[in-house]
Amino acid sequence: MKCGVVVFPGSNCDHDVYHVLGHVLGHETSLLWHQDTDLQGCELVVVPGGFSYGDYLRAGSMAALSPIVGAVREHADRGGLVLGICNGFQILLEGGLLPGAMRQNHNLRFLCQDVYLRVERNDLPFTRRYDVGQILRMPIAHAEGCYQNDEDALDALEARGGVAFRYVDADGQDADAANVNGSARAIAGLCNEAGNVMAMMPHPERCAEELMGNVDGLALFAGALDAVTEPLGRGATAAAGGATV
Amino acid sequence: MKARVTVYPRAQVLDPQGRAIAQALGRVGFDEVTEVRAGKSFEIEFEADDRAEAEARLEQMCETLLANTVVEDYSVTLLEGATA
Amino acid sequence: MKARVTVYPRAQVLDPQGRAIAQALGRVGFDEVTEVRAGKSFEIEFEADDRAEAEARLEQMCETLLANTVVEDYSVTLLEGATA
Amino acid sequence: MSALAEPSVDGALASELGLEGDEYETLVSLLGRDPSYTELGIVSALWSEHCSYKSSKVYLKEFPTEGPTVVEGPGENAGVVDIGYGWVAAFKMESHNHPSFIEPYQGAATGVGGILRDVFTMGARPIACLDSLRFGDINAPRMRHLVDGVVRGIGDYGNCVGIPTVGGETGFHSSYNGNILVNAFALGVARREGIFLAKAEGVGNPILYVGSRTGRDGIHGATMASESFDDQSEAKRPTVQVGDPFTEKVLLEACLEAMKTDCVVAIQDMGAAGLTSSCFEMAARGGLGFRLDLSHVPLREPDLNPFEIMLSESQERMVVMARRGREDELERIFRRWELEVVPIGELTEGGVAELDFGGRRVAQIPIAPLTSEAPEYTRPVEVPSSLPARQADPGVPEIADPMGDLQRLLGTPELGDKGWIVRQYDHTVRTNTVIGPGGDAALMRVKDTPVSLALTSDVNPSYCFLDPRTGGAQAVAEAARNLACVGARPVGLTDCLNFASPENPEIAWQFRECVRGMAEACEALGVPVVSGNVSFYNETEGSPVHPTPTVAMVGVVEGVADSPVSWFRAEGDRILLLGRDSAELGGSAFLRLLHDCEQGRPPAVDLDAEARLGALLRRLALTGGLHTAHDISNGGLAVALAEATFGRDLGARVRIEGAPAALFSESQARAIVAIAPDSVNEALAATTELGVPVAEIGEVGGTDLAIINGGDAAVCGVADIKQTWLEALPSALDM
Ligand SMILES: Nc1ncnc2c1ncn2[C@@H]1O[C@H](COP(=O)(O)OP(=O)(O)O)[C@@H](O)[C@H]1O
Ligand SMILES: [Mg+2]
Repeated sequence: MKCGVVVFPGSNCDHDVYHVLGHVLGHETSLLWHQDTDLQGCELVVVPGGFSYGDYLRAGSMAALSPIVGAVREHADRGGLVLGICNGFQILLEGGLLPGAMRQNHNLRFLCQDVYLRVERNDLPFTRRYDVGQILRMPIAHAEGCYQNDEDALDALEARGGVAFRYVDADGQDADAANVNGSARAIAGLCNEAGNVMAMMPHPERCAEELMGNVDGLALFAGALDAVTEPLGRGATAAAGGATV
Repeated sequence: MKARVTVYPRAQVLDPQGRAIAQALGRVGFDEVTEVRAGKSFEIEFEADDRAEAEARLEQMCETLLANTVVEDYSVTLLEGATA
Repeated sequence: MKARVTVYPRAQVLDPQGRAIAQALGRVGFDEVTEVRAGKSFEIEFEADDRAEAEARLEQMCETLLANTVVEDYSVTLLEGATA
Repeated sequence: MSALAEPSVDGALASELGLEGDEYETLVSLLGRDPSYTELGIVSALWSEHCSYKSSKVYLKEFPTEGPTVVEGPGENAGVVDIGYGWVAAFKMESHNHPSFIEPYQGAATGVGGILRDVFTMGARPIACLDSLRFGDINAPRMRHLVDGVVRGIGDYGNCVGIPTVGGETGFHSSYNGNILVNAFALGVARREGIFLAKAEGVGNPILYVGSRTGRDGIHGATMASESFDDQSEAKRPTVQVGDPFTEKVLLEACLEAMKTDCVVAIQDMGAAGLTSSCFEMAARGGLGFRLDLSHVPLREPDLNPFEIMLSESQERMVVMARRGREDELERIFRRWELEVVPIGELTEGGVAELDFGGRRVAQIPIAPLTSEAPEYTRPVEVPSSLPARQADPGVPEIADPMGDLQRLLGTPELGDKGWIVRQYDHTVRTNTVIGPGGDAALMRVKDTPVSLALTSDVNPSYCFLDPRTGGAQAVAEAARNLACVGARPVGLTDCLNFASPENPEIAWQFRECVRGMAEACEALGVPVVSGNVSFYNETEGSPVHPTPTVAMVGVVEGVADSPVSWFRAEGDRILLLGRDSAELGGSAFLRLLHDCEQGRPPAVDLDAEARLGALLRRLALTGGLHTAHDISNGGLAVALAEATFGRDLGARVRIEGAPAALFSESQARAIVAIAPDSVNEALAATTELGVPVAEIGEVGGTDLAIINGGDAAVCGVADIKQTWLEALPSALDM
């Protein structure tokens, strides 16, 4: 299956995602230039991390106005798979593909560390290889990852199962200290109503090889890939085996 | 023309930066400070035929790029060259 | 009292943020924009006996904390409560 | 000329611009006439200490710079070493001390920017940064602000460009109260044939200007004092350099893409002395001349004069010498990345630099003589009068409560956890970081090869202060030892020599001695020096910084085996102490931090013992069963053991021979290792074979650290001392 990784000026995790999809998992993967509107037939489009346009105004705000984001939006509307990671999450929020906004981490500093996530649902293409309630360890690296939305919107989001991952402690318990960036409802990852668009602040591509000391992220990409060959519906039951691929 | 655009977090939205500044001011002896809100300010030079056009365009700039209205409010002031 | 403090990079100092915003505005059709300077804005609530004291204290706040005068200029405006 | 009338040129102006002694006369006789204002500016920059190394050159010649791994030694923008499989590593370190003291955020940020450009200008893609930081006493004026600004500046810049900062050092000492040190290191990798040298070739080839516009940023400090500027408005003063990491990132991508075409002849960033040094250096290496029309240089402010244009240190700018007829291809690449690119001149025959501005010739200087006639000084040296007092035996204080002392050491910002800093640095981007900050050395895999690169930076300024020769050697030895702890073989080093004024004979002596010590250690350990940087005049009001020759060393690990780490990993592992203790407390962290005593002779450096220890550690890493290797440095054995327990919250029980001072002695050429029980015999055999003293001192396990010394057992909970260690820096900073 064909995968695409969007490249904005200032993207810097584009090659990391490319490496996991192309080299680790062996799928045909292309880099998609921000000025283009042609997704080259890619079935999975990843909007990667980095500092598009330096994040000079608000993270993701300028990139969200790029031509390619229009194409990604259409791809999503057709049910195509879209994954936003870190800056990609911020871009999808700014571009209106997902609801809400990111603000500075509440300690006002960039944070690079491992966090623990609880998988909130496993009927999504991206989470089908995980179990509900499974605890994942993943690195974060961002300055603006404090997810915000108004209370009504948050309630609506929760009601439709829009939360894919939440920050928890190592034992999987909700804890203020584990919600390192201060996100509303400890939200670490969101999906759209149809489940084909998902975005998260942690970096699954940075924990997808044994050499990196952690492979909790690999199943996320692998799940998305088999979701295409073996469409949604069986996701939840195919998840057995957790993070193993 | 020249305009100033000011963008602040909406009233309900947490403003950790403002809070941190208020606390820091307190620590260095400015006990009289009760609250700080931290926002952004942009000075924009641009061409426009008249005041009305200028205001309309500035509003569009805010909506498209300068502010994220999910969490921010903006306000616009024309500074000079705005005689028409 | 309430005041607004505006802090901008000094005129000679590179303002990468302002430049990036100007270019981004240009890319999405605001070709009329010729320059953007990006700064910060703070709304400060505080107690002061009179206008003169308020202004003196605000200036001190800017010099000690709100602005980095090596690279930034600031300006202060009293907004309300400043009747005395 | 533009807005500003040119001041008249004479010896007085020359000395204001920083020329000293008879340098001005040399220049006049070299030109056969008085220089123009612009010419004087150019030459004063090229002959400044920073660009010419005039006080240090004579000693730097003592460094070994050759070896089987060296591809490019000192002289290029970065040193290059062979790492096998057709790949090379390019690396360099540079100081940004003064700018960081004036404006910590921008100063540190632009330091990172500059060193990254030095690496990618060679055609190498940067894969990792280190930062070596020396701050003053945490309670000194502005110090918390400086720490915060520097750390944010380094983080924001490196994070945005997307190069992981994977290690470094952070020290605190009152000698840096008025002059902090910020040394930034970058490492890149390239295919061997992809390396670019900044050497001009081909008369008629066009010279392109790429990147940010030129402003009055950081124009040579000396020019600030110039009379002619004083009566001008505030606005005419040089401005603080501001970093633009976004432009750096696109410049990096665009340059690497451009260098893959064969349209680029030579390329160099505009670093210190901007356009001047980049053009003169590239032309000099190629034996060519060049002509520039400075009117074409893109300006941020309209009224810069040629002097300012040539000396501006605006950031994120490159000079590209293109192949004639292929400019369009290059321009397309740079425009695609939304970068400004402008032809500003061409290469010429005859070795002369000709600069025009507004239709007028403003400078015409022969290039080669500028280098061959460049000043070179052997400054007078003098042994510091206070040296005997410094080196007097400090004696051994009573150690009644060793665990209490250990905990107090771990609670200092110097020895405490650096997590507060490194959490602000992205150290995992690019997915190459096998071992990040917190290990003895960082370890980066190199994609598409079976090798990993290990990197570390080290120096102990107190040792250098007490005995510069030993201190210089120790810095090299410790770096090599740190690499060996992750199983790496050193392939080269770069350095940043931070000293006070070389015009002070005692400082010149310190410099000479440090360099000699380093050179001796490099020879003995077989590590070539491939690049480096000298920063003099680190002093405030006559108060010098400690001599600080920062060493950054790079090593190779073959294969991506399970490298040992610096913390205990498995219950039941046997702990061996490698090397011999000689109860050396001179210059130790123990005396300095707990007894306010910086005195004595620093621990002796036995280079032969270091070489044998290094060989042993590499051998053990290959044979398996070696889970942990951690070198003994600052704080001695007790601190090393404590640090090793923190990684996995795994305790240890050890028995130490000798007096309690053995816990805190900093004798060199030592490390602790933890080995699976069934590999211990093999390890012991290897120590015998390689002649490394060894003692089996205990075992990993439990939740306590227990140290039995003589009849006394000192015990404390790992969780307890770890908490102290974790809180040390944030609580000292109050952040
Ligand atoms: N400023 C810094 N930036 C990045 N890493 C740092 C910094 N300061 C310290 N570290 C990391 O913290 C760890 C401890 O540093 P240090 O005590 O100097 O180690 P060592 O004694 O082994 O040389 C190392 O892994 C080092 O890389
Ligand atoms: Mg070290």
